[in-house]
Amino acid sequence: MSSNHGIERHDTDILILGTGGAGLFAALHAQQSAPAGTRITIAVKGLIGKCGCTRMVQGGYNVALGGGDTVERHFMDTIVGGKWLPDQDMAWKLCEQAVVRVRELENEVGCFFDRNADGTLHQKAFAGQTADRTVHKGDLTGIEIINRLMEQILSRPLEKLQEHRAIGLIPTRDGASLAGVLFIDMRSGRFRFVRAKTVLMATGGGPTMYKFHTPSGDKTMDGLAMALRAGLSLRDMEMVQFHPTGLLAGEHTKMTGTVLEEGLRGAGGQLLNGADQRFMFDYDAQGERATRDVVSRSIYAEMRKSNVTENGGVFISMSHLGPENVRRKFPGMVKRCADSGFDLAAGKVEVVPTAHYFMGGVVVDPDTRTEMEGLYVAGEDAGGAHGSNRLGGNGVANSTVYGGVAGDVMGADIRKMGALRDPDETVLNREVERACHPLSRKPARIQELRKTLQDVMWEDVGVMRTAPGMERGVRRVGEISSELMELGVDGSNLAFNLTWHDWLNLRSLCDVSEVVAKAGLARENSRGAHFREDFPEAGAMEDSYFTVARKRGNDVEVGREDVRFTIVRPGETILPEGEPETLVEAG
Amino acid sequence: MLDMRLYMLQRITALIMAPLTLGHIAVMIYAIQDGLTAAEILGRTQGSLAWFLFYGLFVVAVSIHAAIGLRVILHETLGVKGAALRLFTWGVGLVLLAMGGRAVWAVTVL
Amino acid sequence: MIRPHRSHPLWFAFALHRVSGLGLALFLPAHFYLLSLALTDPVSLDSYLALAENPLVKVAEFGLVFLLAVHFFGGLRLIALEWLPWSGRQKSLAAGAVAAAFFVSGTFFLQAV
Amino acid sequence: MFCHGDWSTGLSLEREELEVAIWRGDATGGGFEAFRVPAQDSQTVLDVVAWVQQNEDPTLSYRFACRVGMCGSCAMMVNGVPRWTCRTHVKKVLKDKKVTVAPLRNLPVIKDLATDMDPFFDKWIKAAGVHHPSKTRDDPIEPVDPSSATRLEADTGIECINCSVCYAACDTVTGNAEYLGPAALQRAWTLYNDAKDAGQQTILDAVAGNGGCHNCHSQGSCTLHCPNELNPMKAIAGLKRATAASFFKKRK
Ligand SMILES: Cc1cc2nc3c(=O)[nH]c(=O)nc-3n(C[C@H](O)[C@H](O)[C@H](O)COP(=O)(O)OP(=O)(O)OC[C@H]3O[C@@H](n4cnc5c(N)ncnc54)[C@H](O)[C@@H]3O)c2cc1C
Ligand code: HEM
Ligand code: SF4
Ligand code: F3S
Ligand code: FES
Repeated sequence: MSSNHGIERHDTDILILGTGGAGLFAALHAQQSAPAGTRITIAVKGLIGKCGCTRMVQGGYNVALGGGDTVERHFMDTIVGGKWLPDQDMAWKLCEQAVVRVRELENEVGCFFDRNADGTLHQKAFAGQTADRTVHKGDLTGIEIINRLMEQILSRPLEKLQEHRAIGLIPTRDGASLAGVLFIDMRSGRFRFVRAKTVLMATGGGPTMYKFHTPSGDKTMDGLAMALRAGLSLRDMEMVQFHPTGLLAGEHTKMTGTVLEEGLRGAGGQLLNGADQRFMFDYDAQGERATRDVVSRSIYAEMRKSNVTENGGVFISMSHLGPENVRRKFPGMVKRCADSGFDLAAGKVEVVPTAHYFMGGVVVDPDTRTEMEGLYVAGEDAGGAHGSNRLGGNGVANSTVYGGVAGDVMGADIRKMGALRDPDETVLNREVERACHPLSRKPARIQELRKTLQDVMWEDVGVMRTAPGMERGVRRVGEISSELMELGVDGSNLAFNLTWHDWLNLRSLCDVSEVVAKAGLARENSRGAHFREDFPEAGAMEDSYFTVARKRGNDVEVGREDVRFTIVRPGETILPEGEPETLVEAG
Repeated sequence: MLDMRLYMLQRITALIMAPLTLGHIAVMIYAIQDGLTAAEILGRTQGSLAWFLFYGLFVVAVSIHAAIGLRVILHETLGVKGAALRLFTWGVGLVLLAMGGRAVWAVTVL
Repeated sequence: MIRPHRSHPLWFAFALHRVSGLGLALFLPAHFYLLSLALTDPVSLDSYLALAENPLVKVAEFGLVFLLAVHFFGGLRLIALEWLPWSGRQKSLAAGAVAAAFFVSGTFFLQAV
Repeated sequence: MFCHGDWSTGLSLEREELEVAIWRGDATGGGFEAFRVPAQDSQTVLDVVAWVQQNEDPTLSYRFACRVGMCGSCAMMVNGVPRWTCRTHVKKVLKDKKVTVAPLRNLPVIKDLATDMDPFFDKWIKAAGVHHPSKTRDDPIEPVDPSSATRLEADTGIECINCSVCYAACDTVTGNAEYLGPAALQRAWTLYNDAKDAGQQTILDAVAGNGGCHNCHSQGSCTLHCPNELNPMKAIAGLKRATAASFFKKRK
């Protein structure tokens, strides 16, 4: 089959995959830092700026801008929130550079974040923060950030490859460096190979292999699956963050899993089980206001006890706060629920924990470089900055900070790089073959198998984990993976063939799911998002380790590496003596 | 297609015509009460500089206004553009101006 | 055919403005021609004017005045919309413009009969 | 029209079904095809389209991303009206259990329900819809009074998700290829009112050209159909007022 597909080839200097916060910032900075005449190409699975999760950011952007708050404090919150697992140098750079990035967003890119009456930026505190730190634009912060970045990119003379799906990182013959990236031009269905001196991978991870998930539909772990095949090391792969309140509206609708915002609980929203009883206080003294992981686990526990609603979740109820009040305070959320047929203001809405963010990712240094020359990784695809838990508001800070860093570094590195590198044609052909695999098999329904994978991951590698469960998970994922290889896709017309892409999506998800389950087995304690019923203790912080997975031959190997406390050691702080523990007023 | 200049011309001519139209309708309502005759019309208007200016201004304004208006309609419904569209606009404007001018001349000067 | 995305008051106001503008523009040359007959042939102008007694023509006249009035008020609404501080009541204003046009042309019609 | 029944899939017969007509084709033309889709309690138009692709016709093309009304990539003509399909409950649009779905108007079709949105974004940029910076990352963040008149005005248009629904609703766009369209002009107006933007004259120049704000006939379909309840008609009126004011000023 593959030989029938001529591969279109072309060259560029800097290639960027993805147009989330990381990809767009990288393009912007690369353009500012690269020598004149450098060709920059941005390629994306959807439309520029109209896919990915940065756009979906609601709550906001963490940045320490004074008023008592400091970069040190932001850093400490990030380390403590990540349960001492973050790479400290990355976390530090994240907090430090966020200050610059937010000024850049406001002053150069043109974002407008909400102001206080005196004209200064309004900042609020998400759970787990000890200062009012999160800047935002209402509860649609991501739209503001991405729209403004998108305009910047659209107005610049970059090469734009829209609806181009990256399917393989193609190394040089010796395997040490990256030669370029293989794509499917989704609109025509043809293959395209783009050589580049430097490539930024910013495809944004996205744990969409779970039955309930929040990320954008285009995100299916393609990046991490490609990195895995290319032999790169992935860290913290067991760390999947669940958001406690995803909308539950039945299996047949894409609305299911989408986020009902955190603020609802903060404002006094109550969680009720199927018998209409509040249950959060049975699990935690903070009740509904406990942190994301605690609430998610509590809901999950309630679901296990079968104290559930019709669709198998729990309710969130706001009506006791007064429907009018709720409508005024959460207009966006109320309207969204109403569009979907639910009355958030006066009724109850079914919710369920939903997979939200993937802390794991490619091992990178604080300059976004990877082990492979020419490959850079930033944003949700990169591991390390968050450790076991990402603080609300640190996600978009991370993607914009490191996207910018990647752009700067690529722009500088390219000066030292000579000619474009030639690809290993065998790998190139193998990748084409891989993608064409289903086209020669009997067409079947892909979606059902994806549902099966999502059930398996939810049941066996979900909110609460055990060794037997995850072992079963590994086995079942393996079965699904093999079954997928038997499912075919009607290849009579490859132009905009979504079903083909569904197959490829599921391929990536299977590959990465296996790693998630195996990494979960390798971590024999409970930290942040990873909770083991058979190892409920966090373990000594001093002995913290992170998991590193990589592919050897056909097997995924997971090892452990000690966390290096390069800036602060457990039990210590870098805040000056006498600093209060928190600057956030209770209540 | 419609730039600032044409837009302003169309709006300004509309504003010029507004009071004139009002005046015209008022006169008509008054005049029509006991039937119209040529002599009556002419008797009122002929030799009057005021009526000459009144209708003269109207004709100039309406020629510009209608020419631009028809230009927009032609472009949007038939996709005519470029030189053909410019030609059409000028043509309509000049024809209206000529015919209107003749009418005003007829009723007010002669 | 009115397509579904068009069926709302402001679109109708637009259509009415366009149709009336077009109607007036087509009528205007005829009107000018008639008046210039005064120059060459007052008699036949009179015979045309006599036609005006015909009820059918009266209705046509009403239509014409209605077009002018509807275009006039509609046009003023548009200019107000564009140049005066924004008013959220565009639908009411559009309806008002049509009502005013009916009023004026109705008055004209009643005077004429 | 031919009909793909789903009897073969063994769905229970008592389940209600929707009759869905979906436009199939590409840039060279096409027409409607009929499908039967099982009705569900919570079901959006996007769900209906996805069901057809996943169960009946795997070659059906469409576009979506966020599924919650944030990305603006899922808009289609539903019963002849442009809508965001991920946030349109089928119950809202069903007529006798029937619904038709077609690609967004006024944009070139790529395939089936997916359109090429490039012209929409090209015009966005052409309308100077890009921030014109007055400061750099080394400067402090500018204090802006959130209750100032200009900020309030800018805020009214800022939540645009560039879904192109307004663009599809506007007949002026249909007739006038150069017309920048409601969303792009609204963006220009928002920037014009942004205290931080240094490009006021650039914006006025950009919107006063051939395809600029003066082509709008205040049809109001943009405002009526905008899923986020924004008001491009008002924004465009603002631009007309601002350009007219500067026109008179310059003459003086
Ligand atoms: C609903 C929701 C709410 C959130 N709220 C917040 C918040 O309030 N605060 C916060 O800090 N964080 C929040 N986050 C997390 C935050 O959105 C992410 O951490 C961050 O935006 C990731 O940025 P990114 O650039 O790495 O990836 P993304 O923005 O997801 O972009 C990934 C890009 O890669 C493209 N892509 C994917 N696969 C391929 C491929 N194979 N080929 C080519 N391109 C590809 C995608 O289409 C997309 O353009 C939220 C996330 C979600 C889902
Ligand atoms: C009497 C006062 C008048 C006013 C206030 C007025 C106002 C306007 C305005 C504001 C427009 C622009 C509409 C738009 O762009 O959407 C317009 C268009 C137009 N006018 Fe007038 N007008 C008047 C008289 C006339 C007359 C007497 C004629 C006929 C000869 C006429 C013919 C037209 C035409 C053909 C259009 C174009 C319609 C369109 O674009 O849809 N107008 N008018
Ligand atoms: S103005 Fe409304 S309809 Fe138009 S693109 Fe923006 S959000 Fe969509
Ligand atoms: S629909 Fe079109 S004509 Fe103007 S008011 Fe809206 S842009
Ligand atoms: S899918 Fe994003 S707006 Fe509908």
